[in-house]
Amino acid sequence: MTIEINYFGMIAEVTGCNSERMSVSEGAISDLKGMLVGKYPALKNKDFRMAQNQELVSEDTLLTGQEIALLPPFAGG
Amino acid sequence: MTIEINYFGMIAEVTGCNSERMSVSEGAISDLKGMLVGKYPALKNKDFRMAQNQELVSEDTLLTGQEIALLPPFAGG
Amino acid sequence: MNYKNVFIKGAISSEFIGNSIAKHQSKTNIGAHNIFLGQVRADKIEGKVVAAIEYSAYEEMANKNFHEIREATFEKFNLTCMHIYHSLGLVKTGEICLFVFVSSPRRKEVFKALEYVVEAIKADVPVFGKELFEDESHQWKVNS
Amino acid sequence: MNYKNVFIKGAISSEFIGNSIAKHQSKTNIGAHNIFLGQVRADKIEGKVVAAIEYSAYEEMANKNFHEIREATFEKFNLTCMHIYHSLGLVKTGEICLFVFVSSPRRKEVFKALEYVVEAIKADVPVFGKELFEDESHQWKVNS
Repeated sequence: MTIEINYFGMIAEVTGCNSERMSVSEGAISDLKGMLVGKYPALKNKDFRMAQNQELVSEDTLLTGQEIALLPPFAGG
Repeated sequence: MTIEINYFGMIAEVTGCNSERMSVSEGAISDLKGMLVGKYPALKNKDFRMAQNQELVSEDTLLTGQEIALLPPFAGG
Repeated sequence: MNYKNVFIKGAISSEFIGNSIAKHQSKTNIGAHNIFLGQVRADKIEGKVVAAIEYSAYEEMANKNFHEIREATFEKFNLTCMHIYHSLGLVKTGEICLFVFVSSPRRKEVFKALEYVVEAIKADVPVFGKELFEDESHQWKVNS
Repeated sequence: MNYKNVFIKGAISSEFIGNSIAKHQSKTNIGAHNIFLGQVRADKIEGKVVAAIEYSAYEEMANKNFHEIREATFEKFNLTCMHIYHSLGLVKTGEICLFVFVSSPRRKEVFKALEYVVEAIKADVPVFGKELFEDESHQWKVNS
């Protein structure tokens, strides 16, 4: 399946883009995370959480094909 | 001695004036209070505190000749 | 001794509050402001509706008490600045009668400080409020 | 689903805040307003001074989160109304980036509600802040 992945803040600095589409096989968030760290090794040292369909998810959540986001620490306010 | 006595809010409604000067002999706040209730019997049913020289005082505080105030419940804000 | 006068004649306008906020933009060590506004409610009491409150005060003592509250608050909390304004005279329902404004580098301080100041004003300052009803009768307000 | 947009382009002006206060004068069941303002600090970090913060957000998720915070707050506290505005883009030091406004018949409610809302925004909403220094270098802000 093809998933849209969005990057924000310092994570978008590492990836060099705000959004991309990626073909992934079925699996969990952890699998996608592994792929992304493979593509962007500097992610390994970054603090971020992942959201799927605009909800924070844990590593063992299954991929649904919905929008993914990599979210660095929040700084609102 | 002559003391200036100030009335506020619902207390001034009872006394019909905002301020008056009274001759009193030496004594405590309770003595003055007794005089005032004698002059204005409706004070007996009113809730008020007394200040001398702009400080709240208890009934057994001695009169100093400084300004007295009769303060009904506060309603600031 | 003369203390700073906290009282304003009549209602406190939203423009006054906006201007007060604007004046703090040059203080770039501030990270958090917290503002309390007291507004006159159209309370219904035994079928009659409050139309306005007429505020009076033992002004000299009240300004001394406001000063003491100010000193105690700066002592307890890490604030950059604090402003208090209270109405005297007529304030209609929907209008603002109390404006308390505290500022600090950090937000945790302003929350604690603002509540402390407002509760102290309610409890300790000789301000009196005559609630005027639409039929021109009145009753005296008491803080709860 | 589309949620209300909480974001404002650039700094939040003191006139905007003043107008927002004025709009509440027709709500005569309100007795207490509490306002939190976040202001950008000129923090000194390793000898360099912050000149501005550039805010970005995962906007759709953030607006959903703001909506959820709003619902939870109305559930927990007796509020008449609540407004939240957050800046996106460049906000210079001394300017306002967050405006939270809660109103209630009674003051006890607004103190608790405002702190709850501000803490929830800091913790739960995907907003990101790039602290720009005077020498044009930058670092990413992290809420404490």
